[in-house]
Amino acid sequence: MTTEPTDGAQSGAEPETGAETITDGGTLTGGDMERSRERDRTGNAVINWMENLSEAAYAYLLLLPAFALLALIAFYPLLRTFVMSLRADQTRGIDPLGAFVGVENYVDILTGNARLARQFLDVGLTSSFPFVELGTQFFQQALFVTLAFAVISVVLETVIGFGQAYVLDQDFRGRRWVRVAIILPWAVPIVIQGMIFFLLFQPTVGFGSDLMQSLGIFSATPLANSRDAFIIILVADIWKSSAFMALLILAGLQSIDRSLYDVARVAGASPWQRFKMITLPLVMPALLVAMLFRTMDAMRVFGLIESTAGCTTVPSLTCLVVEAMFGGTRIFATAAAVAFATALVIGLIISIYVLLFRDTEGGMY
Amino acid sequence: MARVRLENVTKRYDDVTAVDDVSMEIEDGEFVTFVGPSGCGKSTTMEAVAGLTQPTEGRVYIGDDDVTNLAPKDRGVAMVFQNIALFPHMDVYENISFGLRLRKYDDEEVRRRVEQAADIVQLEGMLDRMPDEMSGGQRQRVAIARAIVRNPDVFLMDEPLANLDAKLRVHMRTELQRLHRELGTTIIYVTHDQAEAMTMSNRIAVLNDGRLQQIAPPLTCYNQPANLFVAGFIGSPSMNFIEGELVEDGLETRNFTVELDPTRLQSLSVGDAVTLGVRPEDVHLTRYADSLASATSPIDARTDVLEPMGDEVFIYLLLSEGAAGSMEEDPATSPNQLLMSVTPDTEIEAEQDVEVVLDRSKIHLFDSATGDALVHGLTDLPSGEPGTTRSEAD
Amino acid sequence: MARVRLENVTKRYDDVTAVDDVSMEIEDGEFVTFVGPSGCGKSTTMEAVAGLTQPTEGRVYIGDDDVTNLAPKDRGVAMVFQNIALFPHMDVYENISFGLRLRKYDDEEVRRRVEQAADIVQLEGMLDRMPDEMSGGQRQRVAIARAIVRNPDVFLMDEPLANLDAKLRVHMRTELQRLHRELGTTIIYVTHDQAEAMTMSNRIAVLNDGRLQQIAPPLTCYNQPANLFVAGFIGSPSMNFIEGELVEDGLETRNFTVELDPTRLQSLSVGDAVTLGVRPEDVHLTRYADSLASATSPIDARTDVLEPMGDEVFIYLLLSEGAAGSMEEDPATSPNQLLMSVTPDTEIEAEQDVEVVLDRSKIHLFDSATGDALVHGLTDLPSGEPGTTRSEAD
Amino acid sequence: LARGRKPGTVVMTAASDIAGIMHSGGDKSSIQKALWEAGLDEDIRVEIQTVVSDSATRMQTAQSALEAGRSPPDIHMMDSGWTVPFILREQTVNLSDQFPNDVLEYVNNNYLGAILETARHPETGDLHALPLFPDLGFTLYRKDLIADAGYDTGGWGTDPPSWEEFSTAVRDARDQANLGYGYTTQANAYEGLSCCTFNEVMTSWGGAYYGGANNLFTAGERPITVDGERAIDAIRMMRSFIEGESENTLDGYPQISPSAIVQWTEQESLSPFSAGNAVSNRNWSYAIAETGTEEAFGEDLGVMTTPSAVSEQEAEYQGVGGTASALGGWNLAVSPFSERTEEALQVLEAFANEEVMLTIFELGGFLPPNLDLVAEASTDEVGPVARYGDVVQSASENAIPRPATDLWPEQSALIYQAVNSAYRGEQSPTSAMNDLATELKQSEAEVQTNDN
Amino acid sequence: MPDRNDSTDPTNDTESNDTDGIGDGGGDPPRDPTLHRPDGGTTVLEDDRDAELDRGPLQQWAANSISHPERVYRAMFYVAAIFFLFTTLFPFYWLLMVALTPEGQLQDIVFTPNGFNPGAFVEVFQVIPFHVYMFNSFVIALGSTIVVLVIASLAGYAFGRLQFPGRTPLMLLVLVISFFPPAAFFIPLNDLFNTSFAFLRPITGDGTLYNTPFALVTPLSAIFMPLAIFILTTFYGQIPDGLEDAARVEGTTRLGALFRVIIPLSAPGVATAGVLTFIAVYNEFFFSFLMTDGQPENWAPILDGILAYQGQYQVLYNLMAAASILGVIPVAILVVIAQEKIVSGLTAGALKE
Ligand SMILES: Nc1ncnc2c1ncn2[C@@H]1O[C@H](COP(=O)(O)OP(=O)(O)OP(=O)(O)O)[C@@H](O)[C@H]1O
Ligand SMILES: Nc1ncnc2c1ncn2[C@@H]1O[C@H](COP(=O)(O)OP(=O)(O)OP(=O)(O)O)[C@@H](O)[C@H]1O
Ligand SMILES: [Mg+2]
Ligand SMILES: [Mg+2]
Repeated sequence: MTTEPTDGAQSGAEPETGAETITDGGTLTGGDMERSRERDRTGNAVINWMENLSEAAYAYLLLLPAFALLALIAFYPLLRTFVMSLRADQTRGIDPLGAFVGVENYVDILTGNARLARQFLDVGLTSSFPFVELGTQFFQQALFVTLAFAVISVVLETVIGFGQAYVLDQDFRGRRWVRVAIILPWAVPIVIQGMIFFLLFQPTVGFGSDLMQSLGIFSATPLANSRDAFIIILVADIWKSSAFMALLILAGLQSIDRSLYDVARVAGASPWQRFKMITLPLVMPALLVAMLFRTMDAMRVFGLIESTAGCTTVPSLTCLVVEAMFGGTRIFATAAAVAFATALVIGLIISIYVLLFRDTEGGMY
Repeated sequence: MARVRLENVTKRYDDVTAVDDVSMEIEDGEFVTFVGPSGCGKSTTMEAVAGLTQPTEGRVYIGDDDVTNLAPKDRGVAMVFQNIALFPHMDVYENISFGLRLRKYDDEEVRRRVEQAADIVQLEGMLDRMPDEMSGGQRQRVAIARAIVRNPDVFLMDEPLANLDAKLRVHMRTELQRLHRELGTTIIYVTHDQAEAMTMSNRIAVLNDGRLQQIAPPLTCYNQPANLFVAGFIGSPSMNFIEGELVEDGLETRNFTVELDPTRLQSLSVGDAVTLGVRPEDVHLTRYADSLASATSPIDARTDVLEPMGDEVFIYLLLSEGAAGSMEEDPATSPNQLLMSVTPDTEIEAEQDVEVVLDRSKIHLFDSATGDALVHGLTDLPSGEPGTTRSEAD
Repeated sequence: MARVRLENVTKRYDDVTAVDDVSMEIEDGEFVTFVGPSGCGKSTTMEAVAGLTQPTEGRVYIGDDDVTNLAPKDRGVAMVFQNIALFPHMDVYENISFGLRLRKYDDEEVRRRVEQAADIVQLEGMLDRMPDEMSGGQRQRVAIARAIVRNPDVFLMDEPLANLDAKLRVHMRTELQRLHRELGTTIIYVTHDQAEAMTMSNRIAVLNDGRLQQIAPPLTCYNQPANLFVAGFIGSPSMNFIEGELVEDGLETRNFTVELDPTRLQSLSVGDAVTLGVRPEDVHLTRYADSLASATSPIDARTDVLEPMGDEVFIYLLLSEGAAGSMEEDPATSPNQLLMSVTPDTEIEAEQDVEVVLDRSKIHLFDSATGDALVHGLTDLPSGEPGTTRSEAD
Repeated sequence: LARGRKPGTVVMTAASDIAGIMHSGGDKSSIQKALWEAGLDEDIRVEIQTVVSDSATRMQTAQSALEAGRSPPDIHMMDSGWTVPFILREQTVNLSDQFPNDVLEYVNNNYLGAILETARHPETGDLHALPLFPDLGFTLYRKDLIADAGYDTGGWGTDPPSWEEFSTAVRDARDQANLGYGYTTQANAYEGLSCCTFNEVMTSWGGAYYGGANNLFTAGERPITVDGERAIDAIRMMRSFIEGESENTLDGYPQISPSAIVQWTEQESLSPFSAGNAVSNRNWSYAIAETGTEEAFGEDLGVMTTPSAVSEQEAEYQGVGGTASALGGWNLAVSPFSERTEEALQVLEAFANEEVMLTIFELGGFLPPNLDLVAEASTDEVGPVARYGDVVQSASENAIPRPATDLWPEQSALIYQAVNSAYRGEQSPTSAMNDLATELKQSEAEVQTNDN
Repeated sequence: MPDRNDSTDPTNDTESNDTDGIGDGGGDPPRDPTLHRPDGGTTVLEDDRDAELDRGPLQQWAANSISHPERVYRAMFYVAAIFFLFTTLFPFYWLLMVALTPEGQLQDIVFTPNGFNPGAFVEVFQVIPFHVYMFNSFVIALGSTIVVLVIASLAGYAFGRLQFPGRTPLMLLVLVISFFPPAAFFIPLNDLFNTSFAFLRPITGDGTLYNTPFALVTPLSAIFMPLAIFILTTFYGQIPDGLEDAARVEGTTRLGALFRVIIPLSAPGVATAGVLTFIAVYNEFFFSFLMTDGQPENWAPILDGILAYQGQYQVLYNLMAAASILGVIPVAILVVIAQEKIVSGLTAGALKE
């Protein structure tokens, strides 16, 4: 990649004048250079072609590999999955899909009539305040669980991650080890993360359950109780994913030109003001990327739930997709529809980001 | 061949026209300096030559080729950036050798050249420093070295000496001139230092507000400025300008009249507004003015402030009409102030009444309406009746 | 109170001593300019005052307080940084108002002040530009405005005008002086522009290699430099230095002898090496030298190169002994070269034999060994026998 | 990277437990040797593709291979709980068509009927998979402790006590011995609850999901009876076990189970028992092997099928009531995408050999599908299980296969959620079961519409 | 090109002089003890240079904290650091305790293991060839990281530094991929990677990508690319134009400037994107499960190995814990290496503006 299209002008002509100093390299006449540059231009056709592309054409060229890969691995499968979501489920026979049914699967999902153990959304309208009622309890409706999880976890992780990044950004003895330590949870496979918290809150094994119970926060069987399990999963996720935030924010912090802090310090900014007026705006682009992807990840939480409390106790949107897809009863069309519904929900959330941060300096959307 | 030619180059940003229809031709091996007020488009023009900015309109030629759409690397230019732009992740050696290493010179050659360049900019022994461990002037010298280490067709130097002390600047000036002489490279140079512009350049290009005002050899710009702007810009301290009106037998200002034959100013006629320009060194105390071949009649004035500069002294004169001259206004444009410069041994004090004359051969007249120069030196425009000058005293 | 006092301040980096045992006291309301070659420690000293760098040794006082360990924000200083350092995420208005907003001024007040500052630096109408949409000079002006918009006890300005054109620079100069006068703020200023240093400062501090050489009013530095370094550094073009040896009746150089009574130079005696210094403007052509009160005996020379500067002309003289003078060496130190400056109307050409005299009252003598100044002006050191000068011609 | 297989190699999926005994060095016996001795062509070698033991993951593995039409594996080892859906999706080879008659006959006549049901096509009755080993649910208890509390457990093995007697005995034994737990079982919201533990309890109460044993494999037009009185009583009893006297419990049943069982699966429920901290545990045959050794409880380990509350005669539906034992176990199915169907079928045939079954029993402790063989094995070779041959027999007679239709996975989830939440008291048993019944009916209806 | 950052990271020398008390957090005497830290922190630890005064550290701290509020900031900093350390490390400690507890005795573990069985760390390799799984994961993660960084660098450059029509829609299109649960890709990809392509036959034998590292690297690269593209877009976009201009005048192509100037200057971002991608791929399960049959010889990743300790009814928690502790080690090493890049503030001194 880094092979340079050498400007043959100089390299070609230089050997003859090599013995001379630059300042008296007068034999290197303009004519020579011109000729050799011509040669160079023809010699590296591809690079010159690339170099002389317009900015837009060049951009498209650079995007080509990424989009080629994504098209094959992502866009094409998604298209097929989408088509799948428009057909009927078929639990028997070799063909997994039935007739074309249009948006029927989506309607079922949104009305709580899908063939799912936990519903995507199950609210009914009532005549009395607040005019809606939950068909099943809050923590057993995938949409609510997922939204609550995403909002709470992303907010807490952002705050904690920022704190961690701020600590890691300081100069102190042994800081490299602290850095590794703080980043390490991110390196733990989700299954193990789940196992740790599963065992911690398994009354016979860990002390987490007793501890929380004695504090009056948890019931006796936290892993079977939707609300308690939700909190456990939240804690587990914060433990692991704060490191993700910290890592990205740290990188953002590190990219800030230090002389700006000097200016601010002389101008009389307190540490907090420096943070608010310099650090935060300058780290914002990195922070936004981190939050954006954390939000999307949190909205798709699954493995952690599966390996701690189980999808029944804390059903997330992805739980529904996975259960439908791999649950044994072949309801691929429903699964596909839930997947697209999930994507739609995430898309809505993301568009809130896009709207909120549209004008942020460095915002790219 | 490294002639540089700009053809109607215009660069517009959203709301600013940075460069406005500039055309010029710089000969192979010429040393041209761009001067002009801050924000007038010097750097933008340079960037257009280097290929870092795409002109909105117009074309750029280097040698015989239209390079308007050519990548910077293929233009054979080296540039010293106004903002220095060292690579912060490379030490001085790597910074200087960057262009050479790109071209795969062998290590020996690279080292030799880098050391030589470092020598020229007096950075020996600092080759393994990182940019953030250097002083402002040292960084700037690295930037210069990075450019001169290569053998480009065209050097572009955007205020390369701004952060250097006077002595080093003189040294670098001679070095650059020597380089120019020896390599015959075309050099385009931006400076705010008049002395630099005057001594180094073959020609000076004066820009204002994106437009080219004059491109001419330094002394031509100094002695025959093309218009009011150039006259005021070149020379420090600036030329004195005095508004006046053409009358039958000369030019009448609020404070004095200069005799001349208005009919000789072809494009204008009596009653038109004309601006008289005279440089501080061309204002003389009458008592020292014997040697002048042709002087105006004496003008009464009062010294206001004296500014000793070491080798000369600036004197702000209030022409006798104006008693309430305020320091706030720029003395060069205020009609009843006049700046003169004298040698330090002149006997004069502040708040003293004096009589001064202007060297007629050094008086410039400009059309007040368009700003264009009308005539440089009044020796060809003899007054109707020499000697009978009148000094207005109201 | 904003007296600034440095007490034995030293700043060492890994391998460099940037500031070496500098002590000075700057009075409340004083305008002190730091000058010195690139890399001599000016910025570092400023940073020590601002609190951005911690001196390795020594203490810093502002007012009566020892602020060595105080955070920058509590020192009451405002600074213009050499590297400008605008906040890239803020527009001009936000950049300028940064310090004010920190202090929670009300919006009205902030706007008023910002507009006033923008006015001073002539940036009206650019308040909503982002830094990357501005020219180098414009950015620098934003940096100046950002500092002056506040009311600090001490202003630190590190080459604030380096990227401005001459005219704007003159304007800014007056503005800063006015500010200084009106606010009574202490100002520490770094510049490479001699004119700036000479005209603006109450005192000039000359630094070299991290050490303070002299701190004195500008004309004192110019006329009574403390040592060879100051003499050579202040004044442009630089003072001529000619090596010589004390003999019975004067100072003998390779080319000429200057009469004086060596016994009056208390610390030295006959046979000691002494350097004679004379500024270019104090070298006169014999034929124009009538007015000199006390001149040396004529010296034979030949003009080499003429450098017309517009308002003066520099002449490089080869003293008659040296026929093989090479341009490469710095004319100021080469013993058989002499630089003189004359008015442009002087009739002289290149390669012409001339006779010059030095103004005895302007001759400086320095101890060649230590570089310290011995005497400024030879009028107090009468020669044994006036008029009998001899010019060596071998 | 080239993955050419040797001709004659047949790839079969299995977890590491089977993989470990498939081949052996030297003369030691192994399944492969037994297969050859049973007449398998010596050129055919069975290679194990080790898969994760977790049943759900294994189903996904099989599903992704079969949906993609990939082979190898040629033989899929399928949980008896999810063999039927694959059969219905036509992703298995019909063994009734392919097996020689004698083999077919041997299987039909000697294999445990309940597990054969999980390997047949529900509509045609054709055999589509060969049971490899069945597994049965047992109630383990500490004879010594219960005896200390003054109860006679003599006949419990083949004639389990009533739930009432059992629970009082467990309570007394627990209190006497001052143990932490009485009866531990699995009540987490997971497949094991619906297929097995609750199924056992409900059956012993004379309740049924689909109106009796006849309807287990015919999704679509069967009655839904989860909201029956018996099923609800069963839940109430479990709530008594968990909560003691409280809402929605049954009088006369003491508190004997920790509330944590609602988040427990097999391992968590076994640990306290094997650690000697519980009186009784409901588990699978592996638990007998683990806790019945001399180093563990040895002879003090009692094993039986579930206690019961309602006898078979009193039960409302056919085939329920009395003691019960949930049926697990694994089947072998030939992939229709295999390029070596012939060889794979031969391997399967060889598996239907008594020597092979015994070898597997002896080497791995896996019950032979022909349970008569259990009695023939010696304790020395197969460990403690042999000691409980009669109990195993009795269990096989009372085995209740899970209703593993194509809808079962979907319905199972509904069931275990409802049961678990009723256990935890989040919903009353009645409302939980009523809601469940509605949901199940809806699910059943889905088949009817889809199949048309 | 010699890497200067190593030598400028003050942590290098801090390890060696652990002699003075807590009062001197930032002090490493030979260097500039001021604020121009090469990778410098922002604020807190800056005003701590008179620690060498001859007083007891505690007294000194107390005295100083009155006159210098920065002391209080630093105290808060240490509290925060220790808190973060504790909360992140405790679960690991607990995991270690689980690993050390012998099988079957997993009960009531608080701060000590229930029994002591370090043999688990050996057993891990005896039960299954865990090292092979680790190796597979490592290779796949490395491969994917390289692919992702290269392709995402190109895209990040285009998005971050070039203006072109359709930029925002295309970025959103990249983002859209991350809206979908991975399962949404399952069926089509399962088909795709099990389809036999004639042109692949010479490479993979049966013409499918199943069970080859390509089958893992390709989809995993695609799935984790959006994050990398966004990170790199952000960081590349922040590099001042002046530096790229300088590089191009010096003779690089646009692409050359990317690799020689922009990427090195975005080191924190690139390293972060790399670490995140590596870790994600290293621990990825869903797709690797799709693309291999779980056999170590068929490039099954580490998670397949860890799950192999799960039995039908029983889980060998101690081995799983031991295995995951071992499995984290390569990542920890990677983080140690990469953090030098993650923390290297490089723009200082670049530009005058
Ligand atoms: N961080 C650093 N590490 C090492 N040496 C440094 C560092 N900063 C500055 N120096 C050195 O200290 C000396 C003084 O630097 P300083 O910036 O004060 O010079 P200066 O007088 O401002 O020069 P200039 O006029 O070029 O700006 C220089 O030689 C410089 O190379
Ligand atoms: N990216 C940009 N967007 C908008 N305006 C710009 C941009 N870059 C430069 N300008 C404007 O274009 C004009 C010319 O800028 P340029 O940098 O060429 O000035 P200059 O002559 O180099 O000035 P200086 O001497 O201050 O460096 C200025 O008014 C500047 O504000
Ligand atoms: Mg500029
Ligand atoms: Mg400096």
